[in-house]
Order: sequence, then structure tokens, then C-alpha cells
Amino acid sequence: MINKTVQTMAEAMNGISDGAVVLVGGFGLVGQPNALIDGLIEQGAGNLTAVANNAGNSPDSGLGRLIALGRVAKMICSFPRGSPAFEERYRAGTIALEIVPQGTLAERMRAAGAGVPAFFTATAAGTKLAAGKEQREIDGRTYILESALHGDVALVEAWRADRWGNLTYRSTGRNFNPVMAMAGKLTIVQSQHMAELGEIDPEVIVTPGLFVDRVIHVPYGDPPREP
Amino acid sequence: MINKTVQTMAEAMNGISDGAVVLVGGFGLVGQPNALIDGLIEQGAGNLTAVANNAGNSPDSGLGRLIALGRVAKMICSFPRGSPAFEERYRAGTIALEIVPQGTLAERMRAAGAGVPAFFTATAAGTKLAAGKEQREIDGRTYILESALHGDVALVEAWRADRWGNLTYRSTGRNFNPVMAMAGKLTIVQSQHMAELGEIDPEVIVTPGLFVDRVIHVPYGDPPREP
Amino acid sequence: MADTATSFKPLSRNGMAARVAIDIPDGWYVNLGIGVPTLVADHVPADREVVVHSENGLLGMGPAPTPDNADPWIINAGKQMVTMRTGASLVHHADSFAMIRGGHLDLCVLGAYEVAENGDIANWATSENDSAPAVGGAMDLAVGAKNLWVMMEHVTKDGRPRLVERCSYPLTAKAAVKRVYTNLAVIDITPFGFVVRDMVAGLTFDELQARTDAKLAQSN
Amino acid sequence: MADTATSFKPLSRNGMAARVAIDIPDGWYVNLGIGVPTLVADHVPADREVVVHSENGLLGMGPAPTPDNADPWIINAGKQMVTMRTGASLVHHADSFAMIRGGHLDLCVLGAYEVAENGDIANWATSENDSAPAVGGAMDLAVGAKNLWVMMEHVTKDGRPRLVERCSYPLTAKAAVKRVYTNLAVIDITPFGFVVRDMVAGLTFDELQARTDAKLAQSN
Repeated sequence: MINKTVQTMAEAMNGISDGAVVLVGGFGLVGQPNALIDGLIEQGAGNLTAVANNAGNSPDSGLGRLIALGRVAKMICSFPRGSPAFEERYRAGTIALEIVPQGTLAERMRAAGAGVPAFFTATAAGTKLAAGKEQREIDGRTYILESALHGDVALVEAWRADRWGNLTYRSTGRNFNPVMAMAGKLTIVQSQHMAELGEIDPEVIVTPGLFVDRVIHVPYGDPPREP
Repeated sequence: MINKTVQTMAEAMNGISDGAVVLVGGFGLVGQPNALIDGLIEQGAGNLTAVANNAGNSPDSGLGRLIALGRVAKMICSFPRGSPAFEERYRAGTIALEIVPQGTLAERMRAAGAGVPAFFTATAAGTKLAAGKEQREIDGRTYILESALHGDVALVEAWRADRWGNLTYRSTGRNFNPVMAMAGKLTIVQSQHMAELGEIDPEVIVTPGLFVDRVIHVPYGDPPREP
Repeated sequence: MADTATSFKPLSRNGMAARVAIDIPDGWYVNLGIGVPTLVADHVPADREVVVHSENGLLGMGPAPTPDNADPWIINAGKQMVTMRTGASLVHHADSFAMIRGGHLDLCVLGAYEVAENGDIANWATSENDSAPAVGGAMDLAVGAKNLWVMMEHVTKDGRPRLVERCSYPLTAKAAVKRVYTNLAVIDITPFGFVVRDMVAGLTFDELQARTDAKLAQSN
Repeated sequence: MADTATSFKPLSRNGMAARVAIDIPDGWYVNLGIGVPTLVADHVPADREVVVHSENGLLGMGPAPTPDNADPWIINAGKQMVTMRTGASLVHHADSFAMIRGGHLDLCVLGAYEVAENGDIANWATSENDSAPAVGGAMDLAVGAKNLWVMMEHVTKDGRPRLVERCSYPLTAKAAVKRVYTNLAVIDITPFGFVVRDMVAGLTFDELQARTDAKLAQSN
């Protein structure tokens, strides 16, 4: 029988290694797998490469806290501003940064999940983010080659999950979560609600269970309200 | 006010030109936009390139009929067997054929819809379908470069639609339809049911209306049953 | 260069937003960048349906909520709470950027530091900025939308022109901008460079040229 | 070569399907190719949950319907009516093939004309075939699944071996097959070529070798 639900955070985090590439879902304060990050902090892995849209927010929670604790050696993101912990370490030269345009970031992970090792895109062509990248004219337009971005681990926040790992999300909590679920070798989900198998309509499942390895029930309620 | 619904098939087909690349949704007998193909036959455009998984089935309906009438100059598909009209014209040398692996076919149209002009894939590497294609080793594996496949027109069958063109599909009637909706410059939808705007839950819309240009209500019922 | 001695009145931010809004046709799909462009949504004429896209997967964004209908699960790309309009749909980030990068948006309105007469835009990094560079979705939006319009003050706080012959800041995209809305004028980018389409009342062409680095042409 | 004079009994198609099924672990995600491989689903032991994927966007395919629960909207990649299991999900074709091509399926079982000792597979076109070539999803499945197993008769109707040194028909994929289930044996493809893992009762290794083009090794 397939049962991907785990009862403890220790089980959820089992096997994450130092140096892992960790994909962290969420956008703004919505859809952030903060309980899983707390679990990862407890678990102890360090020297991580974190991939997320932002470099965390507050140094007291979630990715910001992971960074503040010095666990992240490299950040891959589109918008690192607004994270005091990141900015401090970045200025001190103790964290590396790879800036990726937001759409390229999403597409690189979708490519990883879909078996596409590299693809051409117009985004960033002719800018300094194209430095060192293969460039090609196709039908009169300039494109650059971007590569798939795989995660050793993906941390995902869902609204509902069942024991097969089928997932739905809530409103804009969807964001990067389904894309990262596809791109992670080990995809770990915190879900607000658990459903019986079959309770989620097959037509509305956003992430089919085959992309998911572990699910833990974390009914935390609403995200904080940003201004 | 946005109102993509049209009342007549003539309006739905307006502006399709000879030589157009026409994407035709459906897989098996499910999700086939046969009413739109009848409309296209009536409309008169010829010398078409048709893109679909199969090359039609019966010569009396849908894509098979369009081919039987000599309107299709080239077929791009993964599996042309089982279509007497196609096979007859193919043997006679009066229709061209581009065979594309099913997943590459879907991905090439998804790429067209997503602004990716070309991507690498392992599918067909080292086979005769790789002939003439750029080949590259990436991380020790051989890939070939495939290009985006755009449609001048996409013909789509949906289960529910609203006046913005938001769509849902029924069961395996989803198949290629949402991918083709993304890849068509002019996306025309036949929908079994019409919904008021807002009636379809934002969480379950599969094709957001921005991919859709025209919707016509065609409540034809169930597809025929295959053996 | 102080504008106080002259007889024209620069547009306020809401005035600029209203000026942009009247140029958006009924039925367009539009992404409004973080900051001033966001204000455009409030000024779309009531008889037009304009569908606003937010990069974080919301198509059909509505105005800010009242305290009664505030839902912290519904935010926009600027991470502010918003609402969903009737007809809205939700997608994940890759599908949301497929809308942008696949050329499905009719319009994107972005803020910028500089726009060059060839349509180059610089809006994500300045040389003075010593904090981490942050691009967000600007590069995707700039190359993806069918039309890219920029909204910005005509000159910097210290009076330097923002419409330039060539951008001095790192580019967001090359040859991408089609039109610029400033607090002084509306200017098209054409194969012949900047062409003035509209100016605030009381402003002369020469006064506008004096505040612009690149050469302006007058529209016919 | 007639098998009637010998003392072994080749497996029936259902016998082959059952032999494959017992090797599929609980919890695997599996795609079963059109034709004989489809039969495997009927033989999965009742105490195992094996999730069957169908290329046309159905994950969690169930058995053929009874007349009472037949739904013509639910078909499989072979275009036969099927059912959905509890826990099934529906996706579009690009997402369905992302599952395949992205390496998310544990196993694909395909039929084939030939398998070579280096793992090459030929299953989509034969030189005798003058009708249009048709590849379907076979090339995607062959390169995408974590494990590719082939099910086929050990020899052709006219007695030619299908396990060969080198494929004579056009390839579906290179070096892709991990194991072959025939009506006579189970054979692994290893860096050292074909290794026999299992044979039907009464068949000798030499008899099997006589029906095989490439050299076989015995498993330890």
C-alpha cells in the first residue's frame, strides 16, 4: 500500500545531506513551507544551495531563518531584496548569489521536472545576466540557452493532500510549489489538510502523487498578512 | 466587455487561410473538435498542415473527413495508422507526413505556448527520427534539439466554457486540448456547456481565457464508444 | 532644472496612471509592474473589461480588499493583498510565466530608471546600488508582452533626464519599449527614435526637449 | 524450430503478463504499453498498490469497465474504455509526458520486435511495413522511464530470434532496455550482454541459446 504520510518531522527530513540543493516553494508570505524549514534546521544539514523566488523575509522564520543560521552557502533566486539575513551575509561575502529572472527560474525547474536538460529563452538576452551563456539567433530574434534546475530536495506547502501525495493548493499559495514538486528528487510536502484517497476530485488535483515522496500534516492556518 | 462566444460556425471559422497550420485536439475519439472541423470544411480553407496525435479515424468525420476531402497537404502526428483516408493519400504520395514522438509533439506545442523556441530532449536520440537534427551531449547523455510548433489555428474541444474563454475538460478529453489552446495564434473552442462568468471555480480552470479567442456552444453529448 | 518658473503642471502619479489607463483598449490582458504601474488598474474606465495578470499565478486580479473581504491567501506580485475578479483563474508559476513569455499578454506596464531611444530599458539595477541585485519578473515581462509601456518621472530627483540616447544602467531588455508615459509627456519609441505623442498642458516642445537626453521628434 | 518435440511449455500471453507482474514492487508507478503489456495490470498481486499511467493524461488507471460503469470519456492510450481508480488524477498531454520524460515513472513495459544485447530496442517500424510509420509514445517511454522492460515472444512466427546482437529494424531507443520477458525466459541486459534470470520449466539453457541470436550468459 502506498502511504506517503509521515507522522514526525524527523521522518520527513530523513536523508537530507550537507550540500543539497533545496527548492523552497512560496511567494511572498503565501504558500511557504516554513514548518519544513524549521524541520530542516532541526535536522542539521548545512552548506545548502537554496532555490526560491526570494531570499526569505524575516530572519526569524522560514528561509530567512535558515540563512541567518548560516546553513545556506548559495542562494538561487530572482529577488533577494527585503531579507536582512541574506543581505548581511551577501555584503560580508559569506553567501553566494545566482540571480535568475523569475520566469526563467520557474521554467528551469519545470524543465528539470519534464526531462528537458536545456532550452532557449529570450529573457535576459542582451543583458548582463546573459554573460557566459550560449546565445543563438532563431527566426531573427536573440535567445540564450538556460539549463534545467534540479533539486535534491523540494519543500512544498499544499492545502490538501492524500496518502498517495495528490495535492491541491489554495489561491496564490500555488505559485512555485507545483513546479518545485516536479523538480525535486525528494519532494516533501507540508499540507494544511489531509484527505482520504479519492476525496480530491481527479479533475482538480494540481500535483499528482507521483511527484511527491513524503507528506506531513501541518495545519497552521492563514499566512501572516503583509501590508 | 469581453465576449468570446460566437453564435455561428461561420463566425467561428472567420479568417482561416489556405496553407494554415491547424492544431486539432483530441485523442482517440475523446475530446475531438469534430464540429469545428465540419465548420472548417464548410469554410473552405485548403492546403492545410494538420497537427494531431493521429491522422483521423473514419473518413466520414472529423480530421479523417478533412483529409479525405483533400484539404490537408501535410500531416504532423505521432501515430497515423488506422486512418484509411490518410493511408490512401500517403501511399499515393499526395499527403506529406512528419512523424513526431507523442511526447515531443506535446512538448513542442507547450514550448510554442510558453515562448521557448527550441529545447533539447532525449526522445528519438539515436533513431532515424533524429536525422538532420542538432545533437548534443549534456552530462553524458545524448539529446536532440526540437523546435517549438506553433499553430495558426487551434481547434479545441472543452466541457465547460464562459464568455472569457475559461475552459475545463472532461476526463481524458483533456489530452492535447489545453496544450494546443496555448500554441494557437487563433484558438477556437467548441464547448459542450456554457457557464456564466464566475461559475467555474478559479482553482479548477484548466485553460485560462487568455489563451482562447472564440467559443461556440456545441452540446453534442458523448463521444462514440471504441471497442 | 526647476519646473516652478514655467506655466505647466507635471502629472501626479495618479494622473500618470489615469493617462495610461485611457489608452488601454477593452479586452486587453495586462500586467502592471510593481509600484506606480499598479495604480493604473484603479483608473481603467468603467465600461472596459481589462484583465489584470499577476506573475504569481493570478489572472483576473481585482482591487485591494476591504477589511471585510481581505484574504491573506490572495496576493499580487508586489506581495500586497488583492482580490479576485469574477472570471479569475489560478495557475502555477511556470504556467503564469508561459502567459508572459509566450506572448499572450497584450500589454505590460513597467517602471524604469532609464529608457533609450532604441527601446532599451533599464529598470532593475543601478550602479549606486550596493545591495544584492534583484530582477524579479521584469526581464520576462519586458521581452514577453506584445506591448511594453514604461511609466516613470521624466527626470530624476536631481534633474537628470531618464529618456536617453543610451542607457547607462544595466539593461532589463534590449529594444523592448514601445511607449513611455512620464509626468510630462507620452512618447512613442519608433524606428526613428522618440516621437512625442502628447504633452501636459502648457508645456512646450522645447521645454520637453530640454529635459530629455535624446532627440525628440514631433508627432504629425 | 518447432518446440513441440521438447518437454517445456512456453508461457501464454497471460502467463507472461503474470510473470512480469510478480516482479513489480508495491508502490511503483508503471506505464504498460499498448497490446500484451496491458495485460500485466490484471495480474498485479492484490496486496500491492501499483499505479498505472496512461499517456493520454490518466494516472491511476483501473481495469476495463463493466457495462454498468462504462464511460466513453475515460479511455487509455490504446483507445480502449477503462476506469479510474480511487486516487486517480487527470492531466493534459504535456504534463502527462513530463511524467514520462522527466523520469518519474518507475517502470515502462513495452512490446518489441527486437531487443539487442546492448539494450537497443526496435518496436515501431519494420522494413516490411509499407504503411505509414507510427511511433506514438514509444520513444518517449523508452528513454523516460527509470526501468524499461520488454515483453515479447522469444522468436518470430517463422522462428527467427528476437533477442539479437544488433537490431535490424529501426530503433526506438538506444541502450534503454533493462530486462526482457519472453514466453520462454526472463533475461537481464547487463554491461556484459544478456544474462538469463529465469526460464520456463523443462527448458534447458542450450535450448534457449539455440533460439537466441546473441550469446546468453547464465545468472549466478
